[in-house]
Amino acid sequence: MTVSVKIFASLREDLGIDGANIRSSDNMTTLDVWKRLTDKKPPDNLLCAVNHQYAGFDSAVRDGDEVAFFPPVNGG
Amino acid sequence: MTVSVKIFASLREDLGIDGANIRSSDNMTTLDVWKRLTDKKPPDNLLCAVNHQYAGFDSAVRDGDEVAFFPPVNGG
Amino acid sequence: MHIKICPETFNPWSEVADYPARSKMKPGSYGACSVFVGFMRDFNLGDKVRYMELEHYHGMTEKLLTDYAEKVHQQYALAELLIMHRVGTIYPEDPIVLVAAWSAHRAEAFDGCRDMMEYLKAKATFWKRESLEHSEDQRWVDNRKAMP
Amino acid sequence: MHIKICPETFNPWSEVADYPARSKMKPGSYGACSVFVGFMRDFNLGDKVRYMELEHYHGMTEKLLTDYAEKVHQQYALAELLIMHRVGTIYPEDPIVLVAAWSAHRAEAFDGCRDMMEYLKAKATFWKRESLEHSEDQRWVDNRKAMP
Repeated sequence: MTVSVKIFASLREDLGIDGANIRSSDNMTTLDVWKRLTDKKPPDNLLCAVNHQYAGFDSAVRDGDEVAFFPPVNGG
Repeated sequence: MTVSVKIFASLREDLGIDGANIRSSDNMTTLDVWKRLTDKKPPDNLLCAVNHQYAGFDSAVRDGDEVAFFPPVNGG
Repeated sequence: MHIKICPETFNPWSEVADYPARSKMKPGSYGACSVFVGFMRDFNLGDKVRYMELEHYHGMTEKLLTDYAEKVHQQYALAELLIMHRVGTIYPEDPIVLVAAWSAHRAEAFDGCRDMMEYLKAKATFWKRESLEHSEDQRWVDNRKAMP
Repeated sequence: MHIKICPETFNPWSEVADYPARSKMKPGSYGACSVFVGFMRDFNLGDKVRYMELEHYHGMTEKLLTDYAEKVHQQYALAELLIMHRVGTIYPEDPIVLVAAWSAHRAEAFDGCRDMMEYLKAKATFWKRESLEHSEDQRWVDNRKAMP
Protein backbone atom coordinates (compact mmCIF):
# COMPACT_ATOMS: atom_id res chain seq x y z
CA MET A 1 0.00 0.00 0.00
CA THR A 2 0.93 3.62 -0.44
CA VAL A 3 0.22 6.54 1.88
CA SER A 4 1.03 10.17 1.24
CA VAL A 5 2.50 12.11 4.15
CA LYS A 6 2.37 15.83 4.80
CA ILE A 7 4.42 17.77 7.34
CA PHE A 8 3.61 21.30 8.47
CA ALA A 9 5.08 24.42 10.03
CA SER A 10 8.04 24.15 12.45
CA LEU A 11 8.04 20.36 12.15
CA ARG A 12 8.65 20.66 8.42
CA GLU A 13 11.73 22.76 9.16
CA ASP A 14 12.91 20.49 11.95
CA LEU A 15 12.67 17.39 9.78
CA GLY A 16 13.75 19.16 6.62
CA ILE A 17 10.97 17.54 4.56
CA ASP A 18 7.46 18.67 3.70
CA GLY A 19 6.09 15.28 2.83
CA ALA A 20 6.64 11.92 1.20
CA ASN A 21 4.93 8.95 -0.38
CA ILE A 22 5.54 5.83 1.64
CA ARG A 23 5.07 2.33 0.28
CA SER A 24 4.71 -0.70 2.49
CA SER A 25 3.72 -4.32 2.03
CA ASP A 26 2.81 -4.56 5.76
CA ASN A 27 -0.07 -3.01 7.64
CA MET A 28 0.97 0.28 9.25
CA THR A 29 -0.16 2.56 12.06
CA THR A 30 0.44 6.29 11.98
CA LEU A 31 3.43 5.70 14.28
CA ASP A 32 4.85 3.23 11.78
CA VAL A 33 4.51 5.93 9.11
CA TRP A 34 6.43 8.36 11.33
CA LYS A 35 9.23 5.80 11.81
CA ARG A 36 9.50 5.29 8.05
CA LEU A 37 9.81 9.04 7.68
CA THR A 38 12.53 9.75 10.24
CA ASP A 39 14.70 8.21 12.95
CA LYS A 40 13.84 11.06 15.30
CA LYS A 41 11.69 10.42 18.34
CA PRO A 42 8.16 11.87 17.92
CA PRO A 43 7.97 15.19 19.83
CA ASP A 44 5.80 15.14 22.96
CA ASN A 45 3.30 17.55 21.45
CA LEU A 46 3.22 16.00 17.97
CA LEU A 47 -0.20 15.93 16.34
CA CYS A 48 -1.37 13.57 13.67
CA ALA A 49 -4.25 13.38 11.19
CA VAL A 50 -5.48 10.76 8.77
CA ASN A 51 -7.55 11.97 5.82
CA HIS A 52 -8.09 15.41 7.38
CA GLN A 53 -9.24 14.06 10.75
CA TYR A 54 -7.25 14.09 13.97
CA ALA A 55 -5.96 10.60 14.71
CA GLY A 56 -3.96 8.79 17.37
CA PHE A 57 -0.54 7.24 16.79
CA ASP A 58 -1.98 3.75 16.94
CA SER A 59 -4.47 4.48 14.14
CA ALA A 60 -4.32 2.01 11.28
CA VAL A 61 -3.68 3.54 7.88
CA ARG A 62 -5.00 2.19 4.61
CA ASP A 63 -3.85 2.30 1.04
CA GLY A 64 -4.37 5.77 -0.37
CA ASP A 65 -4.63 7.53 2.99
CA GLU A 66 -3.22 10.99 3.56
CA VAL A 67 -1.33 11.10 6.85
CA ALA A 68 -0.22 14.43 8.32
CA PHE A 69 2.11 15.30 11.18
CA PHE A 70 2.26 18.77 12.66
CA PRO A 71 3.06 20.79 15.78
CA PRO A 72 0.35 22.34 18.02
CA VAL A 73 -1.93 24.61 16.02
CA ASN A 74 -2.54 28.27 16.71
CA GLY A 75 -5.17 29.88 14.57
CA GLY A 76 -7.38 32.78 15.43
CA MET B 1 -38.85 69.37 52.11
CA THR B 2 -39.75 68.84 48.48
CA VAL B 3 -39.06 65.79 46.34
CA SER B 4 -39.82 65.43 42.66
CA VAL B 5 -41.33 62.13 41.58
CA LYS B 6 -41.15 60.48 38.16
CA ILE B 7 -43.23 57.54 36.95
CA PHE B 8 -42.40 55.48 33.87
CA ALA B 9 -43.86 53.15 31.28
CA SER B 10 -46.86 50.94 32.15
CA LEU B 11 -46.88 52.23 35.72
CA ARG B 12 -47.45 55.76 34.42
CA GLU B 13 -50.50 54.52 32.54
CA ASP B 14 -51.77 52.45 35.47
CA LEU B 15 -51.51 55.38 37.89
CA GLY B 16 -52.52 57.95 35.30
CA ILE B 17 -49.73 60.34 36.31
CA ASP B 18 -46.20 60.84 35.05
CA GLY B 19 -44.86 62.60 38.10
CA ALA B 20 -45.41 65.07 40.88
CA ASN B 21 -43.69 67.37 43.33
CA ILE B 22 -44.37 66.28 46.86
CA ARG B 23 -43.91 68.55 49.87
CA SER B 24 -43.59 67.24 53.41
CA SER B 25 -42.61 68.65 56.76
CA ASP B 26 -41.78 65.14 58.06
CA ASN B 27 -38.91 62.85 57.10
CA MET B 28 -39.96 60.41 54.37
CA THR B 29 -38.86 57.07 52.95
CA THR B 30 -39.41 56.14 49.32
CA LEU B 31 -42.45 54.11 50.48
CA ASP B 32 -43.85 57.23 52.15
CA VAL B 33 -43.44 59.05 48.83
CA TRP B 34 -45.37 56.26 47.08
CA LYS B 35 -48.19 56.54 49.64
CA ARG B 36 -48.42 60.29 49.10
CA LEU B 37 -48.70 59.62 45.39
CA THR B 38 -51.44 56.99 45.36
CA ASP B 39 -53.67 54.85 47.55
CA LYS B 40 -52.81 51.79 45.46
CA LYS B 41 -50.72 49.02 46.94
CA PRO B 42 -47.19 48.97 45.46
CA PRO B 43 -46.98 46.23 42.80
CA ASP B 44 -44.83 43.21 43.72
CA ASN B 45 -42.30 43.99 41.02
CA LEU B 46 -42.21 47.74 41.56
CA LEU B 47 -38.76 49.32 41.23
CA CYS B 48 -37.58 52.52 42.79
CA ALA B 49 -34.67 54.93 42.34
CA VAL B 50 -33.42 57.96 44.22
CA ASN B 51 -31.30 60.45 42.28
CA HIS B 52 -30.75 57.99 39.40
CA GLN B 53 -29.66 55.10 41.62
CA TYR B 54 -31.70 52.03 42.44
CA ALA B 55 -33.04 52.28 46.00
CA GLY B 56 -35.09 50.25 48.45
CA PHE B 57 -38.52 51.23 49.73
CA ASP B 58 -37.10 52.05 53.14
CA SER B 59 -34.57 54.50 51.71
CA ALA B 60 -34.70 57.93 53.30
CA VAL B 61 -35.29 60.79 50.91
CA ARG B 62 -33.92 64.30 51.34
CA ASP B 63 -35.00 67.70 50.25
CA GLY B 64 -34.44 68.13 46.51
CA ASP B 65 -34.20 64.39 45.75
CA GLU B 66 -35.60 62.92 42.55
CA VAL B 67 -37.55 59.75 43.32
CA ALA B 68 -38.63 57.45 40.51
CA PHE B 69 -41.03 54.47 40.40
CA PHE B 70 -41.15 52.11 37.48
CA PRO B 71 -41.98 48.57 36.36
CA PRO B 72 -39.27 45.98 35.51
CA VAL B 73 -36.95 47.25 32.81
CA ASN B 74 -36.31 45.59 29.47
CA GLY B 75 -33.64 47.19 27.38
CA GLY B 76 -31.41 45.55 24.81
CA MET C 1 -15.27 54.64 26.33
CA HIS C 2 -18.35 55.98 24.63
CA ILE C 3 -22.03 55.59 25.56
CA LYS C 4 -24.75 56.91 23.35
CA ILE C 5 -28.54 56.90 23.60
CA CYS C 6 -29.74 57.28 20.00
CA PRO C 7 -33.12 58.75 19.04
CA GLU C 8 -32.37 57.90 15.39
CA THR C 9 -31.43 54.61 13.76
CA PHE C 10 -27.72 53.82 13.44
CA ASN C 11 -25.53 51.45 11.48
CA PRO C 12 -23.84 49.24 14.08
CA TRP C 13 -21.16 47.90 11.74
CA SER C 14 -19.95 51.26 10.51
CA GLU C 15 -19.98 52.54 14.10
CA VAL C 16 -17.72 49.65 15.14
CA ALA C 17 -15.54 50.05 12.04
CA ASP C 18 -15.04 53.77 12.67
CA TYR C 19 -14.67 53.73 16.43
CA PRO C 20 -10.99 52.70 16.87
CA ALA C 21 -9.74 55.68 14.82
CA ARG C 22 -11.66 58.15 16.98
CA SER C 23 -10.75 56.40 20.25
CA LYS C 24 -7.50 56.66 22.20
CA MET C 25 -6.46 53.12 21.22
CA LYS C 26 -3.04 52.78 19.63
CA PRO C 27 -3.38 51.01 16.25
CA GLY C 28 -1.93 47.51 16.49
CA SER C 29 -2.35 47.42 20.27
CA TYR C 30 -5.56 45.40 20.42
CA GLY C 31 -5.92 41.80 19.32
CA ALA C 32 -9.60 41.21 19.96
CA CYS C 33 -12.98 42.79 19.47
CA SER C 34 -16.22 41.25 20.67
CA VAL C 35 -19.47 42.80 19.47
CA PHE C 36 -23.10 42.18 20.24
CA VAL C 37 -25.93 43.74 18.26
CA GLY C 38 -29.58 43.31 19.17
CA PHE C 39 -32.11 43.77 16.37
CA MET C 40 -35.84 44.22 16.45
CA ARG C 41 -37.69 41.11 15.33
CA ASP C 42 -40.99 41.29 13.47
CA PHE C 43 -42.58 38.65 15.72
CA ASN C 44 -42.96 38.58 19.50
CA LEU C 45 -45.07 36.28 21.67
CA GLY C 46 -46.70 34.88 18.56
CA ASP C 47 -47.79 38.24 17.18
CA LYS C 48 -46.55 40.19 14.22
CA VAL C 49 -45.16 43.51 15.44
CA ARG C 50 -45.39 46.67 13.33
CA TYR C 51 -43.13 48.87 15.42
CA MET C 52 -42.05 49.49 18.96
CA GLU C 53 -41.68 52.56 21.16
CA LEU C 54 -38.61 52.48 23.36
CA GLU C 55 -38.87 54.71 26.40
CA HIS C 56 -36.06 55.43 28.84
CA TYR C 57 -35.37 57.30 32.04
CA HIS C 58 -33.18 60.10 30.76
CA GLY C 59 -30.37 60.76 33.23
CA MET C 60 -30.61 57.48 35.14
CA THR C 61 -29.97 55.35 32.05
CA GLU C 62 -26.84 57.30 31.21
CA LYS C 63 -25.61 57.16 34.82
CA LEU C 64 -26.19 53.40 35.18
CA LEU C 65 -24.49 52.61 31.89
CA THR C 66 -21.54 54.90 32.55
CA ASP C 67 -20.95 53.51 36.05
CA TYR C 68 -21.19 49.90 34.91
CA ALA C 69 -19.13 50.47 31.77
CA GLU C 70 -16.32 51.88 33.92
CA LYS C 71 -16.46 48.79 36.12
CA VAL C 72 -16.40 46.45 33.09
CA HIS C 73 -13.63 48.48 31.44
CA GLN C 74 -11.39 47.99 34.48
CA GLN C 75 -12.45 44.48 35.47
CA TYR C 76 -11.71 43.00 32.05
CA ALA C 77 -8.76 45.30 31.27
CA LEU C 78 -10.49 46.46 28.11
CA ALA C 79 -8.79 48.80 25.67
CA GLU C 80 -12.12 50.36 24.67
CA LEU C 81 -15.84 49.96 25.08
CA LEU C 82 -18.60 51.33 22.84
CA ILE C 83 -22.26 51.20 23.81
CA MET C 84 -25.19 52.46 21.75
CA HIS C 85 -28.90 52.02 22.46
CA ARG C 86 -31.91 53.19 20.53
CA VAL C 87 -34.86 55.04 21.99
CA GLY C 88 -37.98 56.26 20.20
CA THR C 89 -39.82 54.50 17.39
CA ILE C 90 -38.10 51.34 16.19
CA TYR C 91 -39.09 49.15 13.23
CA PRO C 92 -38.41 45.46 12.56
CA GLU C 93 -34.81 44.84 11.40
CA ASP C 94 -33.59 48.04 13.10
CA PRO C 95 -30.67 47.68 15.49
CA ILE C 96 -31.67 48.31 19.11
CA VAL C 97 -28.42 47.89 20.99
CA LEU C 98 -24.71 47.66 20.26
CA VAL C 99 -21.98 46.68 22.71
CA ALA C 100 -18.41 46.45 21.39
CA ALA C 101 -15.39 45.63 23.55
CA TRP C 102 -11.77 45.82 22.41
CA SER C 103 -8.90 44.23 24.33
CA ALA C 104 -5.48 42.66 23.94
CA HIS C 105 -6.82 39.11 24.22
CA ARG C 106 -10.05 37.37 23.35
CA ALA C 107 -11.32 36.17 26.73
CA GLU C 108 -11.47 39.71 28.11
CA ALA C 109 -13.26 41.02 25.02
CA PHE C 110 -15.86 38.22 25.10
CA ASP C 111 -16.43 38.41 28.85
CA GLY C 112 -16.52 42.20 29.00
CA CYS C 113 -18.99 42.47 26.10
CA ARG C 114 -21.28 39.88 27.58
CA ASP C 115 -21.15 41.25 31.13
CA MET C 116 -22.05 44.71 29.83
CA MET C 117 -24.87 43.30 27.72
CA GLU C 118 -26.36 41.25 30.58
CA TYR C 119 -26.29 44.30 32.83
CA LEU C 120 -27.97 46.36 30.15
CA LYS C 121 -30.79 43.81 29.81
CA ALA C 122 -31.26 43.41 33.56
CA LYS C 123 -30.79 46.91 34.92
CA ALA C 124 -30.77 49.70 32.35
CA THR C 125 -33.94 51.81 32.55
CA PHE C 126 -35.56 51.11 29.20
CA TRP C 127 -39.13 50.00 28.51
CA LYS C 128 -40.67 48.71 25.30
CA ARG C 129 -44.19 49.13 24.00
CA GLU C 130 -45.18 47.20 20.89
CA SER C 131 -47.74 48.05 18.23
CA LEU C 132 -49.11 44.87 16.73
CA GLU C 133 -50.09 44.15 13.16
CA HIS C 134 -53.66 43.02 13.85
CA SER C 135 -54.62 45.29 16.69
CA GLU C 136 -54.99 48.97 17.43
CA ASP C 137 -53.67 48.28 20.91
CA GLN C 138 -50.18 48.82 22.13
CA ARG C 139 -48.72 46.46 24.69
CA TRP C 140 -45.88 46.86 27.16
CA VAL C 141 -43.32 44.10 26.78
CA ASP C 142 -42.52 41.81 29.74
CA ASN C 143 -43.87 44.02 32.48
CA ARG C 144 -47.65 43.82 32.21
CA LYS C 145 -47.54 42.36 35.73
CA ALA C 146 -46.21 45.62 37.10
CA MET C 147 -49.62 46.59 38.49
CA PRO C 148 -51.54 43.77 40.15
CA MET D 1 -23.43 29.04 6.86
CA HIS D 2 -20.32 30.28 5.16
CA ILE D 3 -16.67 29.46 5.83
CA LYS D 4 -13.90 31.21 3.98
CA ILE D 5 -10.11 30.93 4.13
CA CYS D 6 -8.85 34.28 2.80
CA PRO D 7 -5.46 34.77 1.16
CA GLU D 8 -6.16 38.52 1.00
CA THR D 9 -7.12 41.00 3.69
CA PHE D 10 -10.83 41.54 4.32
CA ASN D 11 -13.02 44.10 6.05
CA PRO D 12 -14.78 42.21 8.86
CA TRP D 13 -17.44 44.86 9.48
CA SER D 14 -18.58 45.14 5.89
CA GLU D 15 -18.59 41.34 5.63
CA VAL D 16 -20.91 41.15 8.66
CA ALA D 17 -23.02 44.05 7.41
CA ASP D 18 -23.51 42.44 3.98
CA TYR D 19 -23.93 38.82 5.04
CA PRO D 20 -27.62 38.73 6.09
CA ALA D 21 -28.81 39.90 2.65
CA ARG D 22 -26.90 37.12 0.89
CA SER D 23 -27.88 34.48 3.45
CA LYS D 24 -31.14 32.55 3.70
CA MET D 25 -32.23 34.47 6.81
CA LYS D 26 -35.61 36.13 6.68
CA PRO D 27 -35.25 39.86 7.45
CA GLY D 28 -36.74 40.59 10.87
CA SER D 29 -36.36 36.96 11.98
CA TYR D 30 -33.16 37.32 14.00
CA GLY D 31 -32.84 39.37 17.18
CA ALA D 32 -29.19 38.87 17.98
CA CYS D 33 -25.77 38.89 16.37
CA SER D 34 -22.56 38.12 18.23
CA VAL D 35 -19.29 38.82 16.46
CA PHE D 36 -15.68 38.21 17.30
CA VAL D 37 -12.81 39.66 15.32
CA GLY D 38 -9.17 38.87 16.04
CA PHE D 39 -6.60 41.40 14.84
CA MET D 40 -2.86 41.17 14.49
CA ARG D 41 -1.02 43.08 17.20
CA ASP D 42 2.33 44.79 16.57
CA PHE D 43 3.84 43.31 19.74
CA ASN D 44 4.15 39.69 20.83
CA LEU D 45 6.20 38.21 23.69
CA GLY D 46 7.87 41.56 24.22
CA ASP D 47 9.02 41.96 20.61
CA LYS D 48 7.83 44.30 17.91
CA VAL D 49 6.48 42.24 15.03
CA ARG D 50 6.78 43.41 11.41
CA TYR D 51 4.54 40.84 9.83
CA MET D 52 3.39 37.27 10.18
CA GLU D 53 3.02 34.32 7.82
CA LEU D 54 -0.08 32.27 8.44
CA GLU D 55 0.16 28.73 7.12
CA HIS D 56 -2.69 26.23 7.07
CA TYR D 57 -3.40 22.64 6.12
CA HIS D 58 -5.55 23.12 3.05
CA GLY D 59 -8.38 20.60 3.05
CA MET D 60 -8.19 19.65 6.72
CA THR D 61 -8.81 23.20 7.93
CA GLU D 62 -11.92 23.52 5.78
CA LYS D 63 -13.19 20.11 6.87
CA LEU D 64 -12.66 20.77 10.60
CA LEU D 65 -14.33 24.17 10.44
CA THR D 66 -17.27 22.95 8.38
CA ASP D 67 -17.93 19.96 10.65
CA TYR D 68 -17.70 22.01 13.82
CA ALA D 69 -19.71 24.91 12.39
CA GLU D 70 -22.53 22.48 11.59
CA LYS D 71 -22.46 21.20 15.16
CA VAL D 72 -22.51 24.75 16.58
CA HIS D 73 -25.23 25.81 14.15
CA GLN D 74 -27.50 23.04 15.42
CA GLN D 75 -26.51 23.03 19.08
CA TYR D 76 -27.22 26.74 19.56
CA ALA D 77 -30.13 26.90 17.10
CA LEU D 78 -28.33 29.60 15.14
CA ALA D 79 -29.97 31.33 12.20
CA GLU D 80 -26.63 31.84 10.47
CA LEU D 81 -22.90 31.51 11.03
CA LEU D 82 -20.11 33.27 9.14
CA ILE D 83 -16.45 32.33 9.58
CA MET D 84 -13.49 33.94 7.84
CA HIS D 85 -9.80 33.34 8.50
CA ARG D 86 -6.74 34.87 6.90
CA VAL D 87 -3.80 32.92 5.57
CA GLY D 88 -0.64 34.29 3.94
CA THR D 89 1.21 37.45 4.90
CA ILE D 90 -0.50 39.48 7.61
CA TYR D 91 0.50 42.90 8.92
CA PRO D 92 -0.21 44.55 12.28
CA GLU D 93 -3.80 45.87 12.51
CA ASP D 94 -5.02 43.38 9.88
CA PRO D 95 -7.98 41.20 10.84
CA ILE D 96 -7.01 37.54 11.23
CA VAL D 97 -10.30 35.88 12.09
CA LEU D 98 -14.00 36.68 12.06
CA VAL D 99 -16.78 34.62 13.63
CA ALA D 100 -20.34 35.99 13.45
CA ALA D 101 -23.41 34.16 14.79
CA TRP D 102 -27.01 35.25 14.24
CA SER D 103 -29.91 33.86 16.24
CA ALA D 104 -33.34 34.69 17.61
CA HIS D 105 -32.03 35.38 21.12
CA ARG D 106 -28.80 36.64 22.60
CA ALA D 107 -27.61 33.68 24.70
CA GLU D 108 -27.44 31.41 21.66
CA ALA D 109 -25.59 34.01 19.58
CA PHE D 110 -23.03 34.67 22.34
CA ASP D 111 -22.51 31.00 23.18
CA GLY D 112 -22.37 29.83 19.56
CA CYS D 113 -19.88 32.52 18.55
CA ARG D 114 -17.63 31.76 21.49
CA ASP D 115 -17.78 28.00 21.13
CA MET D 116 -16.82 28.29 17.45
CA MET D 117 -14.00 30.68 18.28
CA GLU D 118 -12.57 28.47 21.05
CA TYR D 119 -12.65 25.48 18.71
CA LEU D 120 -10.90 27.49 16.03
CA LYS D 121 -8.10 28.47 18.42
CA ALA D 122 -7.69 24.97 19.85
CA LYS D 123 -8.13 22.73 16.83
CA ALA D 124 -8.08 24.44 13.45
CA THR D 125 -4.90 23.65 11.52
CA PHE D 126 -3.23 27.04 11.30
CA TRP D 127 0.34 27.98 12.23
CA LYS D 128 1.91 31.39 12.63
CA ARG D 129 5.45 32.49 11.93
CA GLU D 130 6.46 35.98 12.96
CA SER D 131 9.06 38.30 11.44
CA LEU D 132 10.43 40.58 14.11
CA GLU D 133 11.45 44.19 13.85
CA HIS D 134 15.00 43.83 15.18
CA SER D 135 15.95 40.48 13.76
CA GLU D 136 16.36 38.75 10.46
CA ASP D 137 14.97 35.58 12.03
CA GLN D 138 11.46 34.31 11.80
CA ARG D 139 9.93 32.49 14.75
CA TRP D 140 7.07 30.06 14.99
CA VAL D 141 4.48 31.18 17.51
CA ASP D 142 3.62 28.96 20.49
CA ASN D 143 4.98 25.74 19.11
CA ARG D 144 8.75 26.04 19.32
CA LYS D 145 8.61 23.08 21.71
CA ALA D 146 7.31 20.84 18.93
CA MET D 147 10.69 19.20 18.45
CA PRO D 148 12.52 18.33 21.67
